[in-house]
Order: sequence, then structure tokens, then C-alpha cells
Amino acid sequence: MAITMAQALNRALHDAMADDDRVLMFGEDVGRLGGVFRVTDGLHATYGEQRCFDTPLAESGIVGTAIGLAMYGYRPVAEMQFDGFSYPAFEQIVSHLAKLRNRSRGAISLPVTIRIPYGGGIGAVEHHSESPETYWVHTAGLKVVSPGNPEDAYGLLREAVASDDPVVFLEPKRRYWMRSEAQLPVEVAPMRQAEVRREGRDVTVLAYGPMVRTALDAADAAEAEGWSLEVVDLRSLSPLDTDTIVASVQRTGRAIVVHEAPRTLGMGAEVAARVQEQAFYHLEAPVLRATGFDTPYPPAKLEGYWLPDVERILDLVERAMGY
Amino acid sequence: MAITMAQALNRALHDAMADDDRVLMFGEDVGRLGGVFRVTDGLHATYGEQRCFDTPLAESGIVGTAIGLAMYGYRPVAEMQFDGFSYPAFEQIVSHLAKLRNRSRGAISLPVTIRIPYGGGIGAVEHHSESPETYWVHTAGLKVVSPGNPEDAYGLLREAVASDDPVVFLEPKRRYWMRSEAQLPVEVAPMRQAEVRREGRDVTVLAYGPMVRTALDAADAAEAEGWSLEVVDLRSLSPLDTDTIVASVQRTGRAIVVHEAPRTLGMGAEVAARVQEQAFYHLEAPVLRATGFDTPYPPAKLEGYWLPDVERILDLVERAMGY
Amino acid sequence: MTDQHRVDPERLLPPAEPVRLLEPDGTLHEHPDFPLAVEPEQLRDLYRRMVITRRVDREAINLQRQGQLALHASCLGQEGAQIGSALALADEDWVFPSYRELGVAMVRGVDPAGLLHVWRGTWLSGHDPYETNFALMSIPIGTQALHAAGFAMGARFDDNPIVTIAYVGDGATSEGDLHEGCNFAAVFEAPAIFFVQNNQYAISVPLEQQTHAPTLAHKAVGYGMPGYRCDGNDVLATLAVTRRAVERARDGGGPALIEALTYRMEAHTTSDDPSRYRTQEELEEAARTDPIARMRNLLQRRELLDDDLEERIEQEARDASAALRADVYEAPHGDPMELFEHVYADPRGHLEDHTALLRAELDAEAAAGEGES
Amino acid sequence: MTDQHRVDPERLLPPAEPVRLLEPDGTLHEHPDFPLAVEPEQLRDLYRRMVITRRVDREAINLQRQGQLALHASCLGQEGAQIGSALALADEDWVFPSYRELGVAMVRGVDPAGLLHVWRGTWLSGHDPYETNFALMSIPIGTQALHAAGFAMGARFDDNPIVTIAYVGDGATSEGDLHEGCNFAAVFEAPAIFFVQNNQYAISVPLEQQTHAPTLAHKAVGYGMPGYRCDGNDVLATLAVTRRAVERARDGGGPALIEALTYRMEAHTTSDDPSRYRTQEELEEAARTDPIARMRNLLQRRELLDDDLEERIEQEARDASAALRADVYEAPHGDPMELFEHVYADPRGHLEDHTALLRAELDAEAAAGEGES
Ligand SMILES: Cc1ncc(C[n+]2csc(CCOP(=O)(O)OP(=O)(O)O)c2C)c(N)n1
Ligand SMILES: Cc1ncc(C[n+]2csc(CCOP(=O)(O)OP(=O)(O)O)c2C)c(N)n1
Ligand SMILES: [Mg+2]
Ligand SMILES: [Mg+2]
Repeated sequence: MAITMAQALNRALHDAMADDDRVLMFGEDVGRLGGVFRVTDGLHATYGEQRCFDTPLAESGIVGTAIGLAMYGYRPVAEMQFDGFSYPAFEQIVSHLAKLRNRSRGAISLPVTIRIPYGGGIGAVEHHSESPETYWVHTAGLKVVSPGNPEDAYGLLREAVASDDPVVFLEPKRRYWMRSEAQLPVEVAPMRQAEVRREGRDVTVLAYGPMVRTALDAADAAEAEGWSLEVVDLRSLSPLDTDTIVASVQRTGRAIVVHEAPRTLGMGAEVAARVQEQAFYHLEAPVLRATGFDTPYPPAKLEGYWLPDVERILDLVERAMGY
Repeated sequence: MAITMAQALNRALHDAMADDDRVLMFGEDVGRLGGVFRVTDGLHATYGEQRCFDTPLAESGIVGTAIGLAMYGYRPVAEMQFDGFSYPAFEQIVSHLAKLRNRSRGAISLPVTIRIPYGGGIGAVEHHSESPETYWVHTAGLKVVSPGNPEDAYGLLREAVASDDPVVFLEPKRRYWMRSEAQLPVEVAPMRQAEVRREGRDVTVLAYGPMVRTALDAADAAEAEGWSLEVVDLRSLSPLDTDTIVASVQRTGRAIVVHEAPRTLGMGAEVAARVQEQAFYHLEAPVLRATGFDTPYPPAKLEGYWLPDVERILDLVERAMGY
Repeated sequence: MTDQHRVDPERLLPPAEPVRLLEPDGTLHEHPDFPLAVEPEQLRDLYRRMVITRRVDREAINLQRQGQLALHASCLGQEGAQIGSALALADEDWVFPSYRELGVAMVRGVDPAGLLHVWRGTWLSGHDPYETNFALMSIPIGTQALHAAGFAMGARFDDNPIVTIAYVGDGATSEGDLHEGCNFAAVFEAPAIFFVQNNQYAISVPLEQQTHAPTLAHKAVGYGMPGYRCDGNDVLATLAVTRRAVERARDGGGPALIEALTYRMEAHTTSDDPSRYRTQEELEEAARTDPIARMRNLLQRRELLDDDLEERIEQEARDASAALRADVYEAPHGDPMELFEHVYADPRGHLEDHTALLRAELDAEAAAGEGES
Repeated sequence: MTDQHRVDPERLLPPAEPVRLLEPDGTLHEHPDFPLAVEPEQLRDLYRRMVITRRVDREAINLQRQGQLALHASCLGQEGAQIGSALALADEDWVFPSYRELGVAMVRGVDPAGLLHVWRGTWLSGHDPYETNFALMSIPIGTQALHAAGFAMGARFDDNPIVTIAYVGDGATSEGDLHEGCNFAAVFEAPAIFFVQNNQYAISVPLEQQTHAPTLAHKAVGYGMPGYRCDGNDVLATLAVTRRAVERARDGGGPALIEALTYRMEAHTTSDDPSRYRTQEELEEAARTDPIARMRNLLQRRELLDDDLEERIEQEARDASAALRADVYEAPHGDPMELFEHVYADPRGHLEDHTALLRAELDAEAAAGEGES
């Protein structure tokens, strides 16, 4: 029976809580309601009020108490209800969650997972469609991952919860209903590794989270034009698996990075900087970026114009092939 | 008589407040104390408690009330006491300050300047030496500038305060005591323009804020090795003056970006991405980055190992010249 | 060692019982501290506004069901708290709303269709705040408290006798920004009112998981400001209490916090399923305190409501709903090129290549469309 | 409509006068609500600890003046508040300090030299928090309140009868995190104490510009938790009041806030120039309430302090200072390669190239050094 990404995430939380009673799940509306996307459905009923619970409406409070709980010995999984509502927790994430291990010379371990449904494409109102990954990836001390399919949703979340490092776990909310035939539990590649999802000769398309599906669609469409695209699913944004990325671009000679976040200092900037440094002589065209615009996220009716899609990717493929 | 950068900033605030009585200056300890670096010295005495005042200790409060004051019709200049203490204000800066003009279709104008002393090199304790520019530059709706010398400190701050857009004004605190013979008031190039500070043939070194001085020193030192470096002072990080940057790299064929912030998704990533895209055929070597490490800012006694310096730049010059 | 005592702390404690002037059965009584003289015409007007608000709100829910709005956050059940408080304000005063203040917006003269742009997704806002002194909706919870405080500081610095009012929910009282907003307003003696509509829930989270304060009005004590409490389903009590706080602020008395006890009769938003967290019985009990029924009882007792008036109000409500419906259906999709127009006052150096890219994409699309046709 | 009343709100109001047991002249009296039985030996110990703390603190200032420390944040004048509160804790309890808690740290058994690593800049911390249950200094103001709340939640979930205490300043009460910390602790009935050392200033900003609350203890009302108030320069009152709050929390009574009234006798830090914002007279007046002088007066009245004991304490203080001095001078500069060691538990995929770069830079430097010599 096919499972959706949301179900895979829910199952990962169930299994993690069953395997280790130090795992806690909390945030706004994650208890009785089961989360606004039902990702935490059933956890409150199964594990009780002290393992899965609602907090007061305060994101800094959620992350700050997660730090205290982790210092005590728990493995907190904290939900930020939406991407745009993770910002009040910025100080606790950047100044403490990311840095306490280093500050304490290893004495303090913070096995905290911050789950954030992120990205656009679901017709939501402002603040509910943002892609804040740059803020976390630039912050040393955090790991940042984003699954592109249900299997990875399960596998990466299990690894994130098991990790002794704080992990910002970005859930591509527009793919919550994406289905897979996989049987859970499923083993996937380690969190830190990128994966080649489709092999190709002409251009490497690098994507993560919600854009992996879009990149694969672009690869299908490109075939009709006679272009062979290789699609790499980054999976981990911090650390970034430069080896896999560079190896692919060395094969194809061309690269396009795709993400929803605004272009300036989006992940594409870092990927481009690394690729041109490490595959300088292999590049037949500059690394190009298919991204959101450098504007605030648009109203729902206009998001189709704003978000990168197959067309925007193919235009860049054409441009890259023209060099 | 030579003036320091801190004095130039102070003078800019004095002049801005004298010219326009809607300009307010507030924050923690900026009133009677004159700021922990004395940048607001004398403003409280000259303009009184309602124009330059201390607030309660709450950065979100400072920025949030600055937004309200700006909506009322004031032109607030708000100080974050140190880089690492701007994070509690992240939500107000990113969700409101940056976006209210756009959200209101231009009806709401927020002429707010957020002054942040930033960067390391002064032997300070943790949280007092951070370089948070990536967080602001990635956020559409903000302008972000950083002066590299006292003249620009004066001129850019005047333009920032006069701007109808919100400006994050990053003051390179280790250069507060840098001197200039300039007579104030001084006219400088518009805020959005980068400037070539030194012409050279072999490699373009792109720097901003505290690293401009370091880049110029590297250029001096490089001369001894027979390398001619061109030094570009970015001045504005958002918008980034891509034309000036690309023109310089097209002349030299090589580029090195220098900043204190950690490398991953630091400004160097964006500069590299743009340069390789727009000067692809001109590049004789990849764009290289001389930056802080991807770690939390180190303790004071180790910051010398962490911060980019002349040596680190010259090593990259050598590498670039080796291509 | 300073031992600071500005206000007699005993006097800061809110009364044990919320102020109520109008009983559910329509009997009206006086409150020694909150006298309220209302003309019959005003009583009718309060009723009328609540009825129309409810009808427009209902129409918005229908529009959402029909796919015309992506979302709606209903104020059903909260009309008393909203109309009562909003009518305590002068035109010059400023409102800093959350996302649930349709009733307040209508009192201020904001066109509901404009307001609903946000939920429709045509643009991020649909009204000019400077026309009605009604700021944009603030979706990030509690953040607008600081804008209201700052605006009020500005008014005070400027000796301008206006008052600001921030509308927040019970859940919002947990956010740091609400705390900082109250504190700034208090320290700067700014004329800001923090009006908490305690509708008992923050999405699914009930009040007792939000706070252990005796009441939300008690939160005012820690800022040295008065904390008022009223029955928010009693539009008259809400009016009287808000008026008192507003007058006090206007006279230089500084900020205040008001807790209006009410109940969210609808789902949190149209996306929500409240059956997961509250019972039918609870809902039925809450319905007994309905603000509109109560007011109708009063009008009927006083024989201020005849069929003719009922029909006129009905008609007005129908017209307002129809106008909303028409405007929503007709609202043009935004022009995609506007994405770049309002990001900066001075856009030079920004966005040129983005603008060109979208322009090219639109042209290509148009060309493809032409090719197809 | 829920009308929540957990605690009788009248009982939440802090008393008008702070609890004081010991007068500046050394007379001791009883307080009906805060009985305290202390043996002579304990009185001597309290005195001894305050004296040593002050001496070590002074030594740190000297070390800073001599360039050995980049900074020091003195606790001079606050020894009563710190020693009194810290001695109310059990070994298993956890302390979440700000940056000014040298006195608390010493009670917990943290080596002062370790603590001062932070100011020396050798490394970002110099003690293992799990050895003394004394967390790292928290420099971002107020943030540790949430860590204390979360840790206490963990203890409660785990039925572990420990208590946490967050030390914050008067300025910290303005930050959103303090608000959220108090609220979380109250809602989860967590055994967390928020101990506010009201030393009258946040750097240059005096209390009356920080809040208009009648007292900082009144801030507890809004969370439904008790707010205690004590004369923080009275080590005995502080001990009694903190003990009461700690016992209550340990017994499942939930969190509390304590305001200890004290005065920062030194500059904010060694970088500060307090002459810009406070007068000599104010300082002299504050000196009259000195916690150590007061305790000495008591001991002398009770003939518990002879020359021999004074000399022994002096000697201990001298030894502690000398040890600090020696340890600070001897503290090795950190190994630069350690920059990469503790960033991640699992560093795979991170930092390899950074590590290689610094290694190469160090090698080049070493080679250059050899070449020169
Ligand atoms: C900072 C932030 N966090 C989370 C959310 C998601 N959210 C939207 S409404 C809501 C509950 C608000 O409850 P309350 O303040 O009581 O207002 P009400 O909806 O009941 O009017 C939440 C958690 C948000 N909008 N902003
Ligand atoms: C979030 C944050 N903002 C600003 C600062 C800078 N700062 C350091 S100490 C201080 C004043 C703190 O005052 P208080 O809380 O009363 O503690 P005290 O220093 O008096 O012990 C300030 C503003 C900081 N450390 N953290
Ligand atoms: Mg509510
Ligand atoms: Mg203080």
C-alpha cells in the first residue's frame, strides 16, 4: 500500500519514540490535534502527554526548552509550525543550539531535531511558504537536511533523531502527499550523502526537498529536446556532499542548481562557488541557478510565476548547452 | 585634524539629527552613556530624551517599536549593541521590517536604519565578534551596507538614514579607531556602488567593511612578490554592485573574495556565483575565498588563527596565479 | 537601593469578575466603575453592526468553500468584543490587528473585500492602512503589539492625542513580543491598548495549556499598567471598558491591557478541524452566551427592534455580503510584474535581472499561447 | 467560557517590603513567613564565603588591569544575593547562570580559574557543567531562563526531585525569553526558580527605565507563580527566601520568581565607565548596605568572630586569589586545531578543508619561524 511523505514522517516519529523513550515530540498543536499537517498524528494518544505535547505559543520557548530538555538527557524533536514562524526562535537556534557543544568543548550534547515544514506551492498565505535554509546552513554547528521523497523522509528523520548533533529537518510541505510504494521501515543512504537520482550526460541538475521532483520532471521533458540531464538530490544541505556534486559535474561539464529560496545567497550560490572552484577545468558553462526571485514570497495566486519550474530549468539547460 | 571612524559615525548621526527632526536614535545604552563605543556620544545631551534615548533591554522590542515609530512618521535609527545580539530581533527584521513595504503595495514606508557594530579582531568575548551579514543579505527588502573607511562611514550612514528603505548598517568595530584626514561633511559615492580602491592587473580582491584595510595591506605585500592586486571595496552588500565587480574581474581574470564570516554561504559564495556566471570566459582561475572557518567564532586568543589576514589572502593569490 | 512604587500594586489587580452590563437574557445593569450612557439609536447600531459582520463573515466562509478564498479566519462569536472595542476609538486612533478582526475592520471602514485579498491570495494586502488607520493584518503572532507600542510612542513624543490598540489572541500572550510590547509601552507611558480577545483557544490549544495566570488581565500587573477584564460577548461592557482604557491613555495615563472573554464559535480557520479538540457540548454551552442574541434580547425588551428594522438590517447585511461576493469574484489576479514593484522604495541595483527573467518567461508563455491558438 | 482561577490572585501579590532578617547594624530579627534556624558555624561560613568571593573577584579585576583577562564582570556588592541563594540548593540541583555569578560558581565548586577562561579568551568555557551542575555562562541576556525551564520540565517528566535556578539581572526581565521561560515553567509546573538580582542597572540603564512594574517580583503574577522579594544584601534573608521557593518547587509546587534587591558596586564590566551615569553619592549610599559588613556586624555582636578566625579567612582568601592568579597565568593558550574539534559530534562531511587549511597555515608559520631563527 502506497504511503505519503507525511505518513512516512509520522511513522518515523512513531518508530523513533517506540525505540527510545527519551525521544519527545512537542510544539504548537502537535498533541491532540496531531499537527496542522497531521505529521504527529497518534503520538499523543500512543505515548502520552509527557512524550508528545502542546506547548504555549512561543517558538523561542520551544527551542530554548528543547535545549534544557536535551541537557537533561532527552532527545527532543521540536516542531516549528511553519517556516515563517521559525524566526522568533532564531536567537536560541543560532546562539545556543548550534554552539553549545563547541562552547562547552564537547561536554554538552544537544541531540535536538527541529522539524520545519517549508517551501511554497500549496497556495498558502504569507509566512507559510518560505524557504529559510540559508539562515541555518550558514550557521556552523547545525546539520540541515531535506528529504525529496517518502523513503528519505522516513530514513533521514530517523537518522536526524538519532543524531547527537542538532539537526534542522526541513519538510517540503508541498510533497507531503507524494506517494511511494516503499515498505517501512526502509534503509536509506546516510544523511550526509547526496544521491544521483537519474544519470545523464549533458547537464547536472542539483536539487533538494521540493525541487527534486521538479528536477526529475525537467529531466523527462529535456529528453524530448534531446538533452540528457543528470539529477542529483542533495539531501543534506549542511554538510554539503561536495564530492558527489563535483564528481557529477566533472562528468557532465555543466550544472544548474534549483531551489525555491531567493537567489542571492541561496544554496545555489554555495554550490556554484564550490563547483567552479573544484571543477574549474571541467566546466563548459557557468553554473546556473533556477530559483525564486529576490523578493518576499508572493501571494498565492502569483506563486506559480515566482517558483522555479520545469520551464525555468529548461531555459537554463538551453543556455548552458549554448556555451 | 584626523577623525576616527567612530567619530565620523557620531558626526553623521549629529548632522542627520540636526537636519531632520524626525530622526531618532535609540537602543541599549545609547543615551546618557553614549553607546558602549561612544558612537552616540552627545546626542542625548544635544537632542534630548525624546530624540536619543535608552530602551529596555529587548532587541525585538527595539526593532518592533522602530517599525511603529516609522509608520507614525519618524526616521528611527536603532542600535543593536553587538552583532551577536541582533538575533532576538530577527523575526521583526525579516518578517516585518524587510517586507512591510511590499506587503502594503508601497503604502507603508519604513525608513529605519539598524546600526550593528560587527566583526572580530578586538579580542572580545563570544557573541561580540560575529559577522551576520548573510542573514540580512539573503533577506529581500533590506539594504545592507558596510563602510571600510571613515569617509564612507560618514557618507553611507547619512545616505542610510535618508533612505526610505530599511538599511542594515554594519559598522566594522575593529576599524572604529581607523583614522582619516577627511573634512566632514564629505561626499562619497552613492551607497549602492562598489569602488575600486586600488588598481591592479593580476587579481581582483573583493572586500568590505573590516577587510578592506586587510585587502589593501595584502596588495602592498603582494607587490613585493611581483603581483599586482586590484582592490574593490563592495560597500553595499545588498544590492551588490555586480557591474563594478564583473568589470574588474574581466580586467584581471582572477578574483578573491575576503570576509570574516564563515565561508559556507558567506558573501564570497554569492560573489563567486555571479562572477563565474557573468565573466565565465574571462576567468583564468576559479574565484577563491579567504574567509573565517565554518565554525562558531573562536575565543579571543585564537581569533588570529581564524580571521582571514594578509597571509591567507596571499596564499590564495599564489594559488590563483598558479592556474 | 531603589524601591520603585509608581502605582499602588493592590490597585493593579483586576477584579475577580469580568465587567458585564448585559446579561444573556437581555437585562441591562449598571456597573459603578464603568458607567455607560447609550442612546437607543446607538444600541440599534451596535446590534446592526454585529449582524452585518456575522453575515459578511459567513459569506467569506462560503466563498472559501467555493474555492474563491484559500482560507478564512472567522470571527463568529467574537462580534461583541470586536464591535464594542472598535467603537470606543476615535477616527484618528490606530488599530494594529491580527488576522481575525473583520468586525473591527468594518467599523474602521475597511472594505471587507479589500481585507480578504490576503486570504484570496491576489495580493498580500488589499487596503491602504493610512486611509482608515487600520494597519495590515499581522500573521506572525503577537508581533503587532510592538508596532502599536512604537506608534503610540511616536504619538506621545509628538504630543498627538491619539491612541493605538493592538488586537491579539489568548495564544499571543505567550510570545516574547507581547511582553516586550507591553513593557515598552509602559516604560514610555505610550497610549497603547493591548486588547486580548480570549477566545479560549490558540488553534487546538486551550487556555489552560497556554498560561497558569489567574486571568490574562493579571499579566498587566508585571508592567505596572491596569489590566481590565470584560465579558467580550457583552458588546456594551466591552465598549465601556475599552472607552475607559482609551480615555485614560489619551489623557496621558499610559497603556492598559484588556482581556475580553469570548469564544471562537467557528473553526480556527477553514483549514481546521475542531472536532479533534473540543466537544459539541462545549460549543452548545458557548452558544448560549452569543453576543448578538443577547443584544437582540435587550432591544426586544426595550421594544427597540421591530420587523421593519430587522428587515432593513437584514437587507443591509445581504447587500454587504453580495458586494463582498461580487468584489471577490471580480478581483483581478495580481499582475505578476508587480512582484518587483514594491520591494524597495529605491530599487536601483536590485532585481533588474529578475524582472527581465520574468518578463521573458511571460513573453514566452504568451507566445506559446498564441502559437497554440 | 472558562474563567481560570488556580491560585488566589490576592495571594500572588508580593509583600510591599522585601524580606529582611539582618539589619545593616548586624541586628537579626525573625520573619513570621521565613523562619531561619542557623547555627553559629553556618553564620561564619556564610561570612567566610562572601569574603573569599570578594577577594577572588578583586583579583580578577587586577588580572584584567594587568592584561591577563580581556574583561571581568564583577559581582562586588552582590555576594549576599549570590551566596545566600546558592546555599539554598542541593548538590543535585542545577544552576543556569548569567555572566556575573562568580559567587554562585564558587559555592557550586566551580574552579574560578576555569570560569575565567571565558574572559581570558583561552577557550569559550573552562568547566564541565556536569561536574558541578553549573551550566555555562549565558551571555545573551535572559536566554538561559528557557534552558532552566526546559531542564526543570525534564526533571518533572522524569519524577526527579531536583530544582533548577536561572540567575538573571534586572535588565533581563525585559527580554522576551524571560517571559517565555516563566510561562513555560508555570504551564508545565516545572521546578524552576527565576532568581533576579536586581542590581539597579543594566549597564547604564537604571531600573526605572527598564520597567514600570511596582517591583520586579510583581512580574510573577502574570504567570500565576509566587513572586518573592528579599533584601539581596542580606545573605540570611536571601537564603531563607530561596530555600522556601526551592522547597516548594521540589515538593511539586512549581516555579517561582525571586527578586533580590542589591547593588552593583563596581562598573558593569571592566570596560565600563559608570561615572557617566551614576554619582559618587549614590555609590556611597549603596555601600552602607554592604552584605559583608552587615554580616561581620552580626558575627561581632554575637562574638563569633575573633582575630584568629579573621586571619584564617584572610589566609583562605589570599590562597584562593593566589591560586586564581597562578592558574590564569599558567593557562595554556588554546590549541588552534581545537577550533574544529567540538563543532559537531559527527564531523564527517564538515570542515575537512578548513582543518587542512589551518594546518597548512600553522606549518608555514612554523617553517617561517624556523627559517628566521
Ligand atoms: C509566530 C507564529 N507562530 C505560529 C503561528 C501559527 N498560528 C496561527 S494562528 C495560531 C494560534 C493563535 O491563537 P490566538 O493568539 O489565541 O488567536 P486566535 O487565532 O484564537 O484568534 C498559531 C499557532 C503564527 N501565525 N505565528
Ligand atoms: C541579548 C543581549 N543583548 C544585549 C547584550 C549586551 N549586554 C550585556 S550585559 C547588558 C546589561 C544586562 O543587565 P542586567 O540584566 O541587569 O544584568 P547585570 O549586568 O546588571 O548583572 C547588556 C545590555 C547582551 N549580552 N545580550
Ligand atoms: Mg485564541
Ligand atoms: Mg542589572
